[in-house]
Amino acid sequence: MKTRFAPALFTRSQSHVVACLTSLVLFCVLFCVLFCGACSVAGSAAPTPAGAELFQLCAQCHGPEAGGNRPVNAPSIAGLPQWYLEAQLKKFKSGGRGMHFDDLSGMQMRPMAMSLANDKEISAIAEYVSKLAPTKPATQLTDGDATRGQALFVTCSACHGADAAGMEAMKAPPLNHASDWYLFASLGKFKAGVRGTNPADTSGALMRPMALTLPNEQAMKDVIAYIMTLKK
Amino acid sequence: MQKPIATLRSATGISTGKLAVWWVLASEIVIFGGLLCSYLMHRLGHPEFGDYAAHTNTTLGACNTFVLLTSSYFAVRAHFEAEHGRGPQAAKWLMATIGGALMFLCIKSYEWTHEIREGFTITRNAFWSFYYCAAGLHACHVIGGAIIMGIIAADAAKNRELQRVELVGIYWHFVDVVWIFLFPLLYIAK
Amino acid sequence: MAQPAEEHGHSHEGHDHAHGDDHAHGDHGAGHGGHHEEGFVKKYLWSCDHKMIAKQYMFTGMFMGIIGGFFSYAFRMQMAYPGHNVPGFGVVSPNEYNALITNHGTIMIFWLAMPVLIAAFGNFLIPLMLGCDDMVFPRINRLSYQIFLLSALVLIASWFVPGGGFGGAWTAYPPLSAKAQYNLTPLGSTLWVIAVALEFVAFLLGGINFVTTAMNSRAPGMKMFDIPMVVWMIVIASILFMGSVGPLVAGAVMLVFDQTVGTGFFDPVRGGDPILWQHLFWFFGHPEVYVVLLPAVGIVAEIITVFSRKKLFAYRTVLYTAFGTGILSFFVWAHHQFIAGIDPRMANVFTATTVLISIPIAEMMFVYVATLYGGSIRLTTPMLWALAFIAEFMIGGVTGIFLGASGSDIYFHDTYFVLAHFHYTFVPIAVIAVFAGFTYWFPKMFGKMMNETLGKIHFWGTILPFNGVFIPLFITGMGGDHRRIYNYQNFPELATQELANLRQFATVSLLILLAFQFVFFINLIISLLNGKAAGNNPWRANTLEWTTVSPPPHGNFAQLPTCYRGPYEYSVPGREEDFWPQDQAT
Amino acid sequence: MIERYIEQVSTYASDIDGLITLIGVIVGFWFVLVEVVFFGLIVAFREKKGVKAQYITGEEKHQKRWIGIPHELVLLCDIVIIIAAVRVWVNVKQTQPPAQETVRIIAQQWAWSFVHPGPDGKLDTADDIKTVDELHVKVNTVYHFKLEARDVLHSFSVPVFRLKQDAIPGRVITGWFKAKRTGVHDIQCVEICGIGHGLMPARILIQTPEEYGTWQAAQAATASK
Repeated sequence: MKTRFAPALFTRSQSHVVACLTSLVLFCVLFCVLFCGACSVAGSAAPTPAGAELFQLCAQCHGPEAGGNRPVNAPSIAGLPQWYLEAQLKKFKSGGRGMHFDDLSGMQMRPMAMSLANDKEISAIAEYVSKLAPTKPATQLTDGDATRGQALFVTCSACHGADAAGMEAMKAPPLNHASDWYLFASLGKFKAGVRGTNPADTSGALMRPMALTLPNEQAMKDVIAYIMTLKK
Repeated sequence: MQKPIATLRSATGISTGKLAVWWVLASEIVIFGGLLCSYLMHRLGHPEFGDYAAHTNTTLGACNTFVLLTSSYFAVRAHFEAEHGRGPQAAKWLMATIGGALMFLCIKSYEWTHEIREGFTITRNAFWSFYYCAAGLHACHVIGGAIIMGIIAADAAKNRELQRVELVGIYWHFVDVVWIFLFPLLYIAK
Repeated sequence: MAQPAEEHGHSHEGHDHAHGDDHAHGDHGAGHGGHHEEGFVKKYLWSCDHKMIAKQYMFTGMFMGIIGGFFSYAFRMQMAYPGHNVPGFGVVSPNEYNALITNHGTIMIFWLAMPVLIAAFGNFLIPLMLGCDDMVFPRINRLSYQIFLLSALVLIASWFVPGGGFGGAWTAYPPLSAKAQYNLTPLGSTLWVIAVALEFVAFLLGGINFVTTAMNSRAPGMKMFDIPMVVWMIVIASILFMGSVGPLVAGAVMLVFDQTVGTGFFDPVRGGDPILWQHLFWFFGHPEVYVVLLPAVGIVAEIITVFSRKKLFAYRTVLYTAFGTGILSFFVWAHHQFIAGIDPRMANVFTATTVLISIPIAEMMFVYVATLYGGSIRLTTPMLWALAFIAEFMIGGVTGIFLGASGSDIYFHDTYFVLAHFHYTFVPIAVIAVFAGFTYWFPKMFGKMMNETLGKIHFWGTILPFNGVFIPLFITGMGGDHRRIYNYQNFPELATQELANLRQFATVSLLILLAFQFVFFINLIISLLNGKAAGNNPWRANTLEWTTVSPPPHGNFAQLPTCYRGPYEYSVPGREEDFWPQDQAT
Repeated sequence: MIERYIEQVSTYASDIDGLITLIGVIVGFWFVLVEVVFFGLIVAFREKKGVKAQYITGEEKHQKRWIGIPHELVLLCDIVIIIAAVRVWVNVKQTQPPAQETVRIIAQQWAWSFVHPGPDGKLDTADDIKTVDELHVKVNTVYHFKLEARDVLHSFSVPVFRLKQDAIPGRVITGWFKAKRTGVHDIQCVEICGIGHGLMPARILIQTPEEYGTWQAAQAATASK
């Protein structure tokens, strides 16, 4: 036990030298790979991720099938047309929507749209969502009268179509797969001027006077009850 | 599994098992302490808790206090018998203690059924949340203690590991003391 | 140097002695007298032997540490190159970013620092250093590890449930953590709380074992002040843990009820109070810092005394400062909440206690520096790590003053300054001290020496980039960068090129740091396979673990030792040898 | 030293920066001292052939002095720091100069809403001006803010003001600031508040009274339309 330990450490056996060298070479290779990877990432512009990858964030609220989630104010968006999704995402991003003091759920959505870096990402995600199979959200409003609603719907059908399938030319989205609570909330927002009053929201401005033609909440519920009967 | 020599040493003069039980109790005290302090802070900030507490059944709570104290006495008897090396007797007293625990749980579940039926569920308000949470945590300790006592009683009946009778007794007194804090805080302070 | 054959002989002799000396081993001894014949499961997975449990903790902790390190890689890449595809991970979305930072913090503190520093070193060292054959409750010890393993599995499971892993930061402030409607991870957040609670149970069981063993099972002759510092520190840390974790256990129960049953403990609308959680959390959370710090300084005490061949300067002072720190640490928690809406007058009290805690810690550092005076310092790998601990931890210590002082905390709270500060305390603790301890006790654990050259490469490759990661973050913090922001593009004042450059510098440093960890694993593997036999006492140290063979057999000692003196009698005048093992009568 | 990295725009920013500098000098001194001694000792006492380490217990009086004296000096420094910190804290958080204007700040997942008093100068009247993610204030005016949260914890932070205050659902927390220079700056949320935490930017526009008046009139005009 009287031997000093230092020599024992510094006189390495042959095998140790070999092992050391191999491991160092291995390390250098790994290091270079990592470093070059980082540099290549640093040098390039951010590529546009696939729609499915971007949709992960949306799925947190809208659900993995984009079928909506009432408690977090997330409507069903699966299968909405790409043009409409793109227009809304752009509006949210630029502040045309979700910037009104009383639009609490819009304010939840706006930052999510702001997380999208550019128009390419918006297109990618809109395309992905538009291709999801439309869901059939459960009816949650029960006290609407569809027959009375049918009469009121005549006004709507001018733009949204008799089957509520929407018309791109009129910038009218389809309503036949929407969640009824969401339609109700949106009509309320249009009526109260929470939506459709922002100067940047030109298509919303078209909808606002239409919503004002509905005299009261019951009328809103009636017309929504009728729209729900159009659900396929 | 034989005990290592480490377990048999006793540098402090207290047996290892007893020392460990005291440490268990120390950490339990902090757990219940945290819960009760949280409750007290709420209680002091919300005078309306007094009105909610009026819906608790003080008589049954008092009954339960009595049951637990009696079972603690049985645990003392069990310890006494174990000290004198009379394992089977100690086991009998332990069974009596378990009987007390079961009675406590029966009364408790009767109480809870009633309260829940009257609409005082855990989600009703903060008082009832604390009520079920604190009493529930305590009840878990009662159940755990009863199971441990069952195991120890089975050993003691064969005159094995008699020192454990005292250890579970210490634990049981602790469970009792916790209830003595819970009872006035949840039932009486109106 | 002991030859392998000789070792074998030793271990046999050991068992014979154990049988002869002690009836407790008795007939059972025959069963594991041939412990090498035990089945794989019994030996490696279901063992009650404290050394095996220590290794289980060590490697589970290291495995979790690798995951935590990978997480840091993913989110640092996102910080430096926002929106880019992170190689090996993919694009980091805001929700993933939150889950990554949350789980990085949780893992590094609860599943790396705690298991490795307290459980692994505690399990390995306490019985060996105290001169006994095992922990006092070997089966509880095994149970503790099993619960810990279960908690790790629950945590890992929480990342793969629908909705993803919990993303409410490791502090889990309600109402965000309490309602799925807010955190959007109904299953992830519940599993996260359950994992943390299970982990607490595991360490409570372990802590009771450690404290009881240290109190009761010391070798004959070992007085209070003959206990090696690392054992003291682990014991004090265990007591601190037991004393502080209770309220958070209660809090975790309440939080789980809030999440699953729908109670309103932390919901202001229903009579609850969100601040309550912060008190419960930080009442534990601040002592927790010292829970992991103390074992680390204990490890450092062992190493610097051995490699400077010096007695520890003022042993009792170190002990008293540890007690002082422990007690004071219960009265500082609200400095995490200066701006959290507590009564502003309370901040004055907590500023005083927080700044005053610098005294015992500073004193401890002074003692360590003073220990080096007059020494014969040998810069081996473990010594380098230990010295680096002192040098780096000092940066963490002094920057803490800025945050403990209420006035300056108004600005620094939740900026990258805080982040850099606590990484300068936690990295020395959970990385530097762990490597110090691991390289120092590796010969005892596995009977082989580690390769010094690779060890030194690994050391410099970790220390230099470590400073490269966090010094820039001090500066971004001073510039107003706040924490937990996945992308600064929407904050014009933070999206400047200068700050972006600093963030990239930090990230590149991190990549270098992570790359150098491969050297460690290579070193580990070649040393295990091909290392030089260590012999009983390669470092010529005094403490009792070095008096038995390496690795120690089941039962640890051929003959349980008797202790004659303190652990740090190095270079005693008048002795030919410069060390004096605790078990040598003369 | 902070002002080199970020502007000082509120009246108390310089107090806080001064405190940070003071602490920086004190702890910097100790840090450099200890590190110099530390590395000096490592270099001076490297292992030399034939030289044995000294046997120093550190338990004797003349040895303990080496720890004791710095210990007392550290205590002295601590007291200086505590006094300085408390003074700043009391100025910024504990005392509030009388308000000239009051605004309401409401945090929610994941946006800031602001209620400015209308032309009548009072909050919670019909002519209030409500905005999202944009706070308008007058320069050189003592503002009180009433901070609320709608859902989870948030934290209102204006780095150039050195101002930070958590918003807690169910409570209204009052604080104050006085901007001393015009400009447009960031408002940040510094308490994690969910997946949109990193996307919760707002801007504070510090304007001259004239500019502010113009803005107020324009807002009142759109509201009445």
